[in-house]
Formats: sequence, structure tokens, C-alpha cells
Amino acid sequence: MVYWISIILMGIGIYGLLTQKNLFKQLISLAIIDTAVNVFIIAAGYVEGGKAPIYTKALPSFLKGAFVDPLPQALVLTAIVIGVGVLALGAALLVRVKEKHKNLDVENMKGVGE
Amino acid sequence: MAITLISILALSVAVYFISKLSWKVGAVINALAGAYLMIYLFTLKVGSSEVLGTLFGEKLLLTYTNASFYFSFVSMLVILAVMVFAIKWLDSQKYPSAFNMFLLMMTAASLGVFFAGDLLTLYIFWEIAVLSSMLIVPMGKKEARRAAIIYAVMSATGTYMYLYASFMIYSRYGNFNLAEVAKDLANDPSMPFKVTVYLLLAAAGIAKSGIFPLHTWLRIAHGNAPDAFSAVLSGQLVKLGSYVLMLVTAFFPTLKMFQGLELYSKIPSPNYFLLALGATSIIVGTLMAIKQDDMKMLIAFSSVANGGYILVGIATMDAIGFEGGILHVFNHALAAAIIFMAFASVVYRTHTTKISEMGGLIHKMPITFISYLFAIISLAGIPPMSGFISKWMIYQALVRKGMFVTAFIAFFGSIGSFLYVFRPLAGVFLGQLPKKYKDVKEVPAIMWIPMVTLVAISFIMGVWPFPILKPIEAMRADFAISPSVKIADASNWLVRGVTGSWNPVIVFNLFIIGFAIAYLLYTLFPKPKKVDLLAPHKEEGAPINIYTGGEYIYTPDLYQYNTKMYAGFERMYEKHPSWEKVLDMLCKFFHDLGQLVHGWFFRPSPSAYAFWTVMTLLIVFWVRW
Amino acid sequence: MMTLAIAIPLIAAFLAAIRKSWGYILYAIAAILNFILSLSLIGAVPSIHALGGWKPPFGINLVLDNASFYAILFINAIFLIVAVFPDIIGKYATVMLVLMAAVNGFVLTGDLFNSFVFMEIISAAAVIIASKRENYYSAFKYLIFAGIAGSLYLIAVIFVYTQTGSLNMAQAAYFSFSQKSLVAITTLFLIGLGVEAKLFPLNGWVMGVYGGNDLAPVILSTAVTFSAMYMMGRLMITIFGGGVLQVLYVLALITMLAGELAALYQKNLLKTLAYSSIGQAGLVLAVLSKGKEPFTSLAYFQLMNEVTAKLVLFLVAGYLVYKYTNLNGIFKSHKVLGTAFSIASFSLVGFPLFAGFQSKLRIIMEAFKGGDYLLPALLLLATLIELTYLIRWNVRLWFEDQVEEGEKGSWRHGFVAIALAIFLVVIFFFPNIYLAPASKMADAITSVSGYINIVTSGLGGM
Amino acid sequence: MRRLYAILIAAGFVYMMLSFLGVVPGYGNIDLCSRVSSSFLLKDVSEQNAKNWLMAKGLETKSIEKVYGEKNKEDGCANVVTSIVVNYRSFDTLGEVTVLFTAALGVGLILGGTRRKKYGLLPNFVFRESTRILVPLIILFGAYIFVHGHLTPGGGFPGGTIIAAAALLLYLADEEFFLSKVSTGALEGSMGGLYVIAGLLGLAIGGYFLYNFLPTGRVGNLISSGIVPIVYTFIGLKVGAELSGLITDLHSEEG
Amino acid sequence: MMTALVVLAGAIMTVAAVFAVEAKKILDSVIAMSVVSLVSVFLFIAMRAPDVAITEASVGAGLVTAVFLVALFRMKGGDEE
Repeated sequence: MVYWISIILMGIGIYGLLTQKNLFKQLISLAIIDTAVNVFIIAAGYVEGGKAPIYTKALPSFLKGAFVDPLPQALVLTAIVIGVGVLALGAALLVRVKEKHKNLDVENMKGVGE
Repeated sequence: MAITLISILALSVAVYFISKLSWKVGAVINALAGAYLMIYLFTLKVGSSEVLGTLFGEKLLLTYTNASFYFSFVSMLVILAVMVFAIKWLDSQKYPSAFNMFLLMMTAASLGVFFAGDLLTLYIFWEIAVLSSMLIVPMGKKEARRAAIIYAVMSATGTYMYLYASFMIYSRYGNFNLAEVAKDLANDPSMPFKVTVYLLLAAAGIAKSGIFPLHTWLRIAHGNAPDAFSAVLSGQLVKLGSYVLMLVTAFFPTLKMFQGLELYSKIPSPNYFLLALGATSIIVGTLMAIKQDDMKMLIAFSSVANGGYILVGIATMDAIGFEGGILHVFNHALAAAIIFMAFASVVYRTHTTKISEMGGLIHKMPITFISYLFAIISLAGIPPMSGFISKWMIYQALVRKGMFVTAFIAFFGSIGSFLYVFRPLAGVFLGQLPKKYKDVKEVPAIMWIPMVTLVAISFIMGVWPFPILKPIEAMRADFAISPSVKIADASNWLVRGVTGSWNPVIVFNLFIIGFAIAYLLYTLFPKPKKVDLLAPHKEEGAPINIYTGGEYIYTPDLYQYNTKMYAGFERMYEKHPSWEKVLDMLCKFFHDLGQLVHGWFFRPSPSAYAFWTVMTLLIVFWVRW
Repeated sequence: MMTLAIAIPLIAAFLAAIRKSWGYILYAIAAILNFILSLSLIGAVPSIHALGGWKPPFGINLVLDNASFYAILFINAIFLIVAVFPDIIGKYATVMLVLMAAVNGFVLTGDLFNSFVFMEIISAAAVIIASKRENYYSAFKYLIFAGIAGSLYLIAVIFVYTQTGSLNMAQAAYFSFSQKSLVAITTLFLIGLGVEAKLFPLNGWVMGVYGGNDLAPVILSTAVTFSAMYMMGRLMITIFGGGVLQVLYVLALITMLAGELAALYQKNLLKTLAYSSIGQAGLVLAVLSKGKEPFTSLAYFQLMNEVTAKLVLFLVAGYLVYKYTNLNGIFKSHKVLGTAFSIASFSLVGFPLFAGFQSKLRIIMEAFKGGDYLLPALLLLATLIELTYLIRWNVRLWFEDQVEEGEKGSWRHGFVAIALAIFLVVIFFFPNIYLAPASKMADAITSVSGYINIVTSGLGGM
Repeated sequence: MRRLYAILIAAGFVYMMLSFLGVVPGYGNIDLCSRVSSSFLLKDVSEQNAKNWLMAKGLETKSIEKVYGEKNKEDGCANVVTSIVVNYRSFDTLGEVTVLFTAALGVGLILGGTRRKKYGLLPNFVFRESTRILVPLIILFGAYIFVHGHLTPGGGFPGGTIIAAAALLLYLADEEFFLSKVSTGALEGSMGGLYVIAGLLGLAIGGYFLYNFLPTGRVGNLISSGIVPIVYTFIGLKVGAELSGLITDLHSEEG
Repeated sequence: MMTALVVLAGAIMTVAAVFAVEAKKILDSVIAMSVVSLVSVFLFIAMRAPDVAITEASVGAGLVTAVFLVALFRMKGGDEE
């Protein structure tokens, strides 16, 4: 189920990358893909009926089905931050692109040259 | 051999730095090295063999054969002459140090090509020769930069085909060694393989010696290279191609290899294909040479035609044809070298190569004129000079094989060559002397001595060709080309052909007698008076020209009689199909393809990148899922 | 010890953030230390380092085998060479330090997710480097590409995790994947890595990034490309053994031709060289994708030759392009740079007497031995095109009439360029300088059981 | 037309991913015992036979032992995700920090200036004053989140971001406000350096980079799990400083 | 119950994502994107990943949106010209 959502979101992101001529929109599409991939990863670690992988006083008695997989969560934590870094970099670049080429629309940008 | 070649290569780098201090010293060192190599050739024993080193686990062999000797000798003759010539000539050049270095490097590499005992060694030295000569070419006129690129590309086209074929051979026989490969090829059952290999190997020779489909670089490269280097290009480098063509057609046992593919008079069809290319080159070269106004380009096209003669001679698979072709290597090398050196001398003094801008230099530069005259006599194949003998031998072979179309083409080329060699003669040396060349002097002795020496050699070989025919006979014996008759018969002063024999000594004597009679007549009759083209009537003092029927000549250049000298003849093929244009189109095609790739994949916006990424992903998925 | 190769530049980068003016000095120190360190690592081959003391399938481990050892040696040498040029590095020293750490980590790591993290650091640093000299749009395009590629790479990593239950490369190498999962994983990895490895048609960013300033090509086309090619071999040959190699072969051949053709059309020197490096990458990938021994070592041999030559070319080109507006005949004023440029370009083409000859001819020879007649033909065609434009540039830079007055050149550029160029000639005569490391690398890359053994025997003490 | 093609291609991508889904175990239906995370959960990594794991044998179904409140259970983090992020896979986190560092650095290099860029928008008085009160609270909250990272959800990254949110608020509230790049740079640099030095200390003491060399205490206590909270503090401060610097760069111009 | 909520979240995300991609104004896009992120936070909670949820909420949804908005503000509306 969640897999489907994430994959459809990826599809939308790719659709956005393909159709949008505005560079900012493309960056947003990339952000959507990032989010979708994160959802996908978490979904790959979900265990039906499992609990969040944090020990409290109430203890489960079996490993099987007791917790969801913590590793994908750790990975996603990393992936989110990496995504943010890349997107912030992209935003900064766009500010400069706008200054240099006067426009963010691929077809109206000035001085792009070859 | 190995040590000599390597030390000469190393010396060439040293020469660069020496030339930086004084290029004259560098040029002298070059000439001394050339002289040493010349002597060295005679000290080597035929049949000796040496290992240069190992590469990819294969030994790089140097083998000294009769063919090596002959080709190296011809090369060194030309190069040595140019090296001596360059000692003075270089002061007109912009890059004397680099010229010295690359010339010596090229010399060593060319000898390496001739000494090579296996395909790989040949390739290595070949590439070094191409590289170093390719770097000399752009030192010439402005157009020469483009010329260098075209030269490099054409040459590489052939070379890479050659390389492909050599590795095909290696993967099949596990051997690069020429002698072994020749044996293996003779016994190989696979005909398509043999034909492919044969044609691909020949491609290198075709590209280098300017045979028809890859001939276009000759015009631009010979025409624009530094003037003295054109002599090396045309006289020596082109002969590397002839050497490779000789290797693949004569050294490889083609008759045995292509048994069953005989097309016509026992010539296998692959050989016949090469022969046809040679014949085409004769036509193309001759016709195009007649059209040229630039004297260097004119001789460049004549090199195409003469390369064709050499190939036709070798590809006849007949003893006398082979010998004729190989002898033509010598003749053309010397003639072309003399002609280009003569041109270099003219350019050295006049700074132009346009025939229509010159004239009347015969009085100013008589020695150059004499050298040129003898060279064109040889080139056109007129009897007393050596050029006739080789052409005659080729005709003999064609007649024996019954190839009358090719024979006709060869005759046609000969007649054409009378036409085109006469054009610079008339334009440059005869006729009226333009005013601006009033103070032109003969070139210094250091420049004309090499020319005259080559003329002398060429002349002597025309009268007494047996010394040069001796190694050729030996080569023919090595390659076992039938029929094994004795062609050079020194004791009877005869060169034996099919329809008859040629006695050069008698012919020479006849010519001497004829010349004496002509000279007698010349001295008996009154001499013509020399007038200025624009000479006004002295008596009346009016600016009326006496030669133009009352009209004053505003543009005397147009009335120079060698402007459009063969206009009528040229008009016959004014709109000729140009192979150069075809190649240009090919270049443009690749260029456009590059633009297409650039525009589709590299230029566009991120959307297109996303498109290609996802498409690739989908295609890979679709292929593999 | 091997973690220091990552820790030293990283700590230097953090220190450089405190005071910007320390940047270059820290970079130089870190480059020297890292090079010495990677030299000293030879005693430690083969070994693993379990980070935090957690055993490999659980924790992250660094693997130092012959392949990664020579790769980091080569990469750190390049970083050391670049350290000679403070004027090229400028204020990008911190980024270069991060890049150095990331490339070392990318090569050394034995963990898939960790490799993803390092790949992202590499692309982030590369984007910043690419944005030098206001080359923002190209950098942005690169960022989008790297973003998509990173996402696909991450999905592939997760696929591996769902199959094997761990992120360890050695376990993935041992694990027998089902056919379909292998297809899914390798396809995604191919695209993910293809962007860095300049695989067609994922290499659209190359022209803009390499052609836009003087720092990006010097470091991205050399060290980063090398690490990407290393990873390509490691993942496609060692870990996921062979599945995708035929596809890679076809794509790589197209890459080679496309790159060379586009270079033929290009009129800007840096961009021409950028395309040429695409073409060369195609050649390396094509040979690598054979997946068998002589080819793998030849691929790395060719890569080393290419990278050395490209370093010279890009150093010289970057220096000249931003010094003069018209380059005609400029080598008349910069003879040393010109000589180095010519030697490097001849080596790239593969003329005898230069290093490229050794690798290209060996590739042709081995391809013929393996019965592949297509690769040599296309290689020679590509070489012909390459020769055309490189000769064209050489002739133009040497022999055209000079338009601009030449200024006095930089001795650093001259010295480094000519030294590397002479090294290329030395390689022709002693190919084993490169070939021996390359074949050791290839041995390590092609031996799956060897890789697993290194990891399992590294567990001994734990 | 372009959109139609785009939809087709995106649909193709979705189809491909759905086909690939076939190789992934169904949603919510996974067996943790075959994954390394089971050992992270049980905190028995050091007891496992790594060689068997590598040979993909996995674990049998095991009942969970008592973990909460136990002493010296490996890293001793109650929050298993944190224990993975900062302990088992701490190296990834170092890389992650580096990515953020690089991004902040890049934004600085691309946009950075020395002067506040002004938009001429004056925020109202209430907003400005309430911000002054809120900012210390926000920073405190951020600090709480990263200090408690090993016990409760959260950790260095959200904590740091919350601190950066305070900086953002200040920028929005005050036209004149401008953080000194030197101070944020010094903070992020020194914190990053300390992280690496902590790792190097581990190398010196335990023989492994990023080795958890402090006593780990009881699972569930605040003072537990060795260097984890310390590292998370470093990360939190570093991320806070970095992102504040990033926001500063976004608000700056060349002057 | 949970399934229904997840489906609802998925629908919201899909719609928001399409809106983010297709919106005329970039400001709308950015906001729609942050909606996608925020709803994904719910998904993370539903999948028992509180750590990720907090990080996504603060870093993914909060910071990215903030950075985008500031950048957009700095460019004074990327889509108007």
C-alpha cells in the first residue's frame, strides 16, 4: 500500500522533472522524489503490528513482530539530511542562476550559450 | 640497427636544443647524421636481423633485406639532399629548431619502417614518422595548418585499418613476424579473412602514397608544407606507402593466397582492385595536375599519378612490371625531390608559388632551371633520363599481361605529364620576367649542390641503370615473382622487355647526337631580341604598347601567356566531380552528427536529462526483465 | 589506520571552517599526510577496519584490498598534485578537503549505504566546485542529475537490504540473489553510478561542468572519475557478478562514439576535452564490462593513462582559457606548457612513444584474442575522431598566428605539466609502473571469493 | 503532447518500480530475524557469529531478553534508531554531517556575503518582541531534543534544525539582525572537529575509529550509552550552527 | 482504520504532489511540496518511525520549505517574468 503511494509519488516527481520548464519546479520535483524514496525505505522496514524501536518499561516478549525494523529508519534519517543538503545547495544555485540569466524558465534564460 | 635507430631518435631531441643555440649547427649535425646513415646502409649485411625490444610479450624485430636496403637508400638520398639544402634554406623559416628535430626524427622512423621485420614494429615506426612529419607540415603557408590535420587524418585512416588487420592476423596466427605471416597466409583456407586482411593492410599504403580514394591530402599537404619539406614528403614519405603496398602485394604470396580468385590474365581480383585504383590515380592525378596554377600543388598531383604508376607496376604480378614499379620509386623520388627543391629555391628568392606571378627566371637562376629541366624530363618519362626506363618496363608488363585499357591509361598519363610539367617550366623559368623579380639571384651553392647531385645521379642512372637495378633484381628474386628471366643485362647493356630490349647507352648516344644538331641549328640562326612586355615606342615617347594592337595593357598579368595555360583543355572537364568534395561531405556529416549528439544529449535543460535517465532506465529494464 | 585517510581531510575541513584563511595550508598538509598515509598502507593490505568495533555485517567496515589500496594511492597522488596550485584551489580549499575525504571513503568503504553517503558528499562537493566562476546553471543541471542518480542508487541499496538483510558488500557478494532481484538491483545501480562514471546518456552534465571553470575538470575528471570507475568495477563485477555487463558494454560503446563525435563539433577547448573524457570513459567502461581478467586490468591501465593525460590537458587548458580570450598560437609564448599539452594529447590518441599506445594496443590485442571484432573497430574509429580534433587543437595552439601577446607563464603549471608529460613517456617504456598496480587491482576486483575472504578473515580478532 | 509523453514515461517508471516490487517482501510482512537489525534490537552484536551472518544464515526466532534497565548492554541506548545512527553506523552519520557541512559551505561560497540583504519590510512590534522571548525557549527545546536523543525520538538533526529555526525567526523579525559568519563557522568547525576527534580517541583507546569508549550505563538512563549523547550534542550544535550559517548566507549579499 | 487513514494520506500526498508540479505560481508549489512532506510525516508515524517523523517534520518539511521560501523571496518570485 505505502509502496504504491511512494512509487506514484516518484512517478509524479519524474513527470514534474520532464514537463516543467521552470528550474525551481524541477528542484521541487526532486524534493518530491526524495520524500517518496524515504517513504519507500521506511515501508521496506515496516512490520505489521510492530512497535517503534524504542525501549520503554513495557517490554514485548518476542522479537518476531515486536518491533519495526530500526535500520531503514536510521538510513532514512541520513537520507533526509542529505536530501536537505542537496536541495539547499540547489536553492542557492537557483538564486544565482536567476541573477545571472534573469529568468528561471529554461526557454527564456539569457546568456546560457551553447 | 636497433642502437643506431634509437640513438638517432635520441639525437633528434638533442638537435632541438642545439638548434635553439644555433640552428645552423643543428642543421649541419642533421646533415652529418644523414650522411652517417647513408654510409651505414652499405655496411649492413642483407639478411641480418636484430631484436629491438619486446612489446606485449612479442619481440620487435628489425630485419635488413634487399627491399630495406633499396628503399632506405632511396629515402636517404632524398633526405640527405634536403638536409644539406636546408642548411641555408632554413633561414627563411620560422621554426628552424623544430624543423631540424622532426626531420631527423622522421628520418630515423622511416628507416625503422623499412627495417621492420614484423607488423607491429612497422606500425610503431610508421606512426612516429607520421607524427613527426605531421608536425613539420603546418610550419608552411597559412593553409598548411589545415593541411596538417587532413594529412594526419587521412594517414591515420589508413594506419588504423592496417593496425586492425595486423591484430586480426595476430589473433589468428599468434605472430606479427612478416615472414611467418606470409607463410601462414599462403596456407590459410579462409578466403574472406585473407581478402579482408589484404585490403586493410593495403589501406595504409594507399593512404600514404596518395592512391585514389585517399589522395586528397597530397594536394593540400605538399602544396603548403615548408618548401624543402615538400621534397621529402613527395620524394620520400610517400614511398613508405609504396613500401607497404609492395609488402602486401609482392612480399605476401598473393598469387598463392588468392588462388581461384583470378580475374584477368592471372591477376587475382584483390590485386586487380589495387591495380584499378592505381590506374584511377593516374587519370585523376594527371587531369588535376594540368589544372593547377600553384606549382607545388601541380607536382603534388603528379605524385598521385606517379604513385599510381608504382602501384600498377607492382600489382601486375609480373617480373618486369614489379621491377618497373620499384624502379619508378627511385625515379619519382629523385625527380620529385629535385623539382620541389628547385621550387623551394625559387620561393626562397621570389616568395610565391603561383605560376602566373612568375616568369623568365631562367636568366636569373640558371642552375635551378637546369635541375628542374632534367627532373621534368625524368618525370615525364622522356628517354635519356631514368624516368623513361621504369615507365617503359611498366608498359612492357601491361602489354605482356594483355591489359590494354590500363596500358592506354598509362600512356595517357605520360602524355598528360608532358603537358603539366611544361607549365611550370614555361611559367616560372621561361617567358617575361616580372619587374619585381629584377634583382633575383641564383641560390647559394649549398642549396644548388644537392639538387645538381641528384640530377647527376638521376642522369647517370638513366644512361647506366644497372647498379640500381641490381638490388631490385635481388628483391624480385627474394619475392620469387615469375617469370624469373634476367631483365637487367649489364653485360649486354640491355634492359630486356617483352616486345624488345632497351639499350640505354645507345639511346643516350643518339640523344647526344640529336642535341648536338639542335644546338648547332640554334647557334646558326639569328637570336631573338628581348623586349619588355610593356615597352613603349621609344621613338614616339607615347605609352602605346607595340604588342597589343593599339590597346594599352592595364593588367599585364592577364596577358601573361601561362595564365590559364591549358584553358581549352581544362574546359573539357571544368565541372569535374571532385573526390575532395565527397570527403568534405563526409567530414561535414561527422561534424553534424557531433552537433546532433551535442544538441540532443549534452546541451539541453535538466528536463531532457531526466528524460534520458528515465528512458535509459526503462530500456535497460525492458531489455533485461 | 585506513580510517585516517578519511579522518585527516575531514578534520582539516572542519578546522578550515573555523578560519577561512587556513584553507589552503590545511589542504596542502592534509594532501601530503594523506599521500604518505596511503603509501604506508601497503603493509596493511589486505585488511578490514570495522568502524566503532562492530563486526562487518552489523557495523560499517572499510576494506583495504589491492584494488582499493591502489585506487586511493592514485587518488591521493592526484590530490597532492593539485595541492601545488593555490591559485586554482582558491577559496575552494575546504570543499576540496571534503571531496578528498569523500573520495577516499567511497573507495574504501565496504558498506553499500555508506557508499551512497559518500557518493552524495562527492556530488555535493562536485556541484560546489562546478559552480566556480559563476558556472551556476551547469552546476544546477549537475545537481539535478546527481539527485536523480542518488535516489536510484538509494533504492538499489534498499533492495539489496531487503534481500540480504544487511548492507554489507561482502555479504551481498556471497548472497545468491534471485534472477529478478539481481536485474532490479543492477539496473538501478547502473544508472546511479552511471552519472558519475559518465555513461551515455547520463553524461549531459559533463560538458557544462568540465567546460565551465578551471578547477572542476582538473579534479572531477581525474580523482572522482577514478573512484567512480573503481566503484563500477567493484559493484558490477565483484559484488553483483556480471548480470548487467552486456548492457553496460553496449552503452559504453555508444558513450565512446557519442563523446568523440560531440568533441569533434565543439569549438571551446575545455569543452572539447570534456567530451573527450566522455569518450575515454566510454572506452574504459566498455573494456571493464568484459568482466574478465586481462580486460579489467587493461581497463584500469587505460584509465590511469587517461587520467594522467587529462590532468595535464585540463591543467594547461584551464590555465590558458582563463588567461587569454583568443588562444591562437598561444603555445609560442608558453613552450613548456605547449610541449606538455602535445605529449598528453598524443598519449591520449595512442601514438607510440607515449603511454596511451601501450594501453590502447593491449586492449585491441586482448579484444581480438577474445574474439571480439567490434570493440577494436569502434575503438579505432573513435581514436580516429579523437586524433582529428586533438591534432586540430594542437595545430591551432602551436601554429596559428598569435593574436594576443603572451604573458609570462606560471612555473607551477609548467613544472607539473611537463613532469607528468615526461612521466607519460616513461610509462611507454616501463608500462609496469601502471600495469602492475592495474593488474593487481583487477585481480582483486575480479576475485569474488577473495573479497569475501578478506572480510571474513578480517573478522578473526573479533 | 509533451505532457502526454511525460505521463507515459512516468507511467513506465511506475510500472518498472511496481515490477521491481515483486522482489521485495510484502508490506509489513518481513522477517526481522533475517536482517541485521534484529541484533541491533537485541543489542547482542558482539555475541553474534559474524562469519555465519556473512554466509547468510541469519538468526533463529529468539525471544527477547530483558534489555530495558540492563547495565552494559553494548551501547545502552534505549532508542534503537539512535543507537544505530550514532553507534552502530556512526560513520554514516559522520558522512551525513559532512553533507550538511558541505551544503552550508556551498551556500556560503555561492551566495555568501558580508552584509545583510534588506528587503525593506518592517515586521510589526508584537512579532519582534515575542520573538525575543521565544528564541531562548526554542534553543532550549532544541538542546533538549538532542541531549535526549538516545532516549526519546529526535536527536542531533532535528535539535539542530530547531536551533536554526530560532535564527530564522530572528532574521524574519529584525531587518538589522545578522549573525557573524565567524562565530557560526567557528562553532560548526570546532564541533565537527570534536566529532572526528571523538572518533580518533576511539581509535586510540579501543583500536576502532568511532569506538564507544565510555561506559555505557543502564539502558534508559539519561547518563548512559557512552559517547552517544556527547556525539549527538556535537551534532546538534554543529547542525544548528551550520543551518544558522546557511540561513545567514541566504540573507546576505556582497558588500 | 489505519489503512483508511493511510489511503487518505496517500490521496492527499498525490494531489498535493500533482499540484506542486503543476501549479502556476512557485509559491503555491513550495507550499504544496511542504504539504507532501507533512503528510509523509503522518505516514512515518503510521509506520512506527517517530525519529524519522520528527526529523522529516523539522528538517524535511520545515527547513526545506523555509530555505525555498527565503530563496524565492530573494529572487522576488521566480515565475513572474
